[in-house]
Amino acid sequence: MRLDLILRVGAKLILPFILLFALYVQFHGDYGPGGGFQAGVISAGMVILFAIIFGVRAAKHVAPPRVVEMMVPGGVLIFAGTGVVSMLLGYNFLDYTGFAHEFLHAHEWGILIVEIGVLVTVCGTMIAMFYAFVERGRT
Amino acid sequence: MFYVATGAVLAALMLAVIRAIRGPTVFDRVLASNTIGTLAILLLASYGFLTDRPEFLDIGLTYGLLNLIGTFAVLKFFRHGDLAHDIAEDQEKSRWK
Amino acid sequence: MEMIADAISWCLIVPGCFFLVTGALGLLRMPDVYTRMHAASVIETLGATLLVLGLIVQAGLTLVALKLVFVLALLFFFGPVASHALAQAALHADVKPVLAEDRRSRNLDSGPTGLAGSKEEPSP
Amino acid sequence: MILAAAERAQTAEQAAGAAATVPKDPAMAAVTANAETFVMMILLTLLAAITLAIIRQRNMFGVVILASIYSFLMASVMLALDAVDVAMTEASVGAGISTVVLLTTLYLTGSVEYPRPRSVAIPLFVSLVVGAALVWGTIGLPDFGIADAPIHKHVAPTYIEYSKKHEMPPNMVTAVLADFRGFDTLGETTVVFTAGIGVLLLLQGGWRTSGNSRRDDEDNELDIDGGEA
Repeated sequence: MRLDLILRVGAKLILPFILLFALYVQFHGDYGPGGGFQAGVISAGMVILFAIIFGVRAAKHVAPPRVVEMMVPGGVLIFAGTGVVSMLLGYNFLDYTGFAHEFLHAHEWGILIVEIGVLVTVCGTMIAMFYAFVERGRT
Repeated sequence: MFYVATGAVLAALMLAVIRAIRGPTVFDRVLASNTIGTLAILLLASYGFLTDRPEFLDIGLTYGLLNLIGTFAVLKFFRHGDLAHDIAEDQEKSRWK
Repeated sequence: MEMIADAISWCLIVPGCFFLVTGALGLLRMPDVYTRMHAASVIETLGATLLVLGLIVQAGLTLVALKLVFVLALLFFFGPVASHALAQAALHADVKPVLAEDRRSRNLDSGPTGLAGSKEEPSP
Repeated sequence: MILAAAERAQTAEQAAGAAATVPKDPAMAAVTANAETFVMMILLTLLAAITLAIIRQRNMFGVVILASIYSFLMASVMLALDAVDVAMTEASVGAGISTVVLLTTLYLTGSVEYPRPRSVAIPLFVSLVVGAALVWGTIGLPDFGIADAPIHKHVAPTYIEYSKKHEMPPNMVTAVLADFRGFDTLGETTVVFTAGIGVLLLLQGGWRTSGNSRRDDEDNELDIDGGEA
């Protein structure tokens, strides 16, 4: 007896589009609204929708808690590491001018990497918070 | 033209908010909240055309995609009393009983 | 050309607005959850579709029109899914539909006071 | 009156930056400004109504749903104020995540608010005094949207000039966040990280036992037993 067949099929339809939209928000942030934080929240929302429809156990196969907890400090490390690399290249902390041969390209690369760091931290924090809340008070 | 659209969406928004405030059961509120999500998308679209800047429909898309998460979360909480409830686990248990 | 486009969008947007306001009025005035859902579906299908189609005609062949098509598809596919989930949860929580007989007998008994809803806030 | 509104709208748009396409015609600008005022007034009224309903509501599920409606309307207000990135953040956080987190909290706490414990005189007094102080503080600020406010004179023009000179990304908010003020954003990311770690520590009770497999758990228990023996 599967009462929520329609929910499952609907969720299967919408999940890839949520992830695609998160990537659009992430990489189109230079031209439209959005950026790392919003994309992180949206992609975390995808995992949470998956957990709501298919159960938390299935969601932990998709996003294992170990990986999620690595993501929380990992993004900050990516961000700070960008700064350190730019210092090693002989510029100020978080001055991206040394990343490419040209000013504009270098700064676009820098913004991209830094936004990926933000995405990883925000996404990991949201999913880890959801797991922690959901596990609390059971077992 | 966009004036008419924005005005109508705002009027519908007001009526839906009144229903959300008055709604006797939780399901009325969820229904009103879902409707307000749809109306907010329409408001963003028509207001963008009204102010000559329709490029910001991304926010409407965000609404549309994420409104579903909130609705499903509330409804699942009502159905099972718990967001972590796993239907597959239930089925396994009933098979072994 | 522009005039034709304007005329087409007027013809689409005005009925869309009419259905929006009608659906919202029904959402406010209907007696119980299921009939309200019925009224709200007018907003999500007919009203939103006509309004967005009118805006697409105004936008022409641009990225904005594509985004509007995405919005339309989203409403088209996932409005019914949300409505289904809502109706199922309401049925599961024992919210009974208000039938015509109920209304008539209640009108005879105690006047039209009890129409607002069938049950107070159920708790899981 | 209309001309003043048009001027104001134009200067505000210019100050808002290059991301917005400024309407050329002053009459069009006046129409836009009037429509913005109208939409803002209705949305703010609805926000006030929702807030009062949240205060009066005793059932926590109703509060959760009303809060999600509040964030919908708030994102619309943000968009009407031209703060597109903030609107996007509000929409993405308010529509999905905050509802889910509030619901999972309700599972832990129960869903009915307790009746008020004592008289409301002291809290009312405190909140009135704080609110009055905040309103009094806003009197010292420059008017909303005027062009010669200090913030539009020094920092913002520098960013605009600099990003125009070097052809930075068109959405200047991204450029400001990730490039000009990258250090601030690093701090914000660290704040998110710290908050997440704090929540995890509070909820998982110190040592982490959840993510491990069953066998790991048993091993840990055996170790603890051995240590105690």
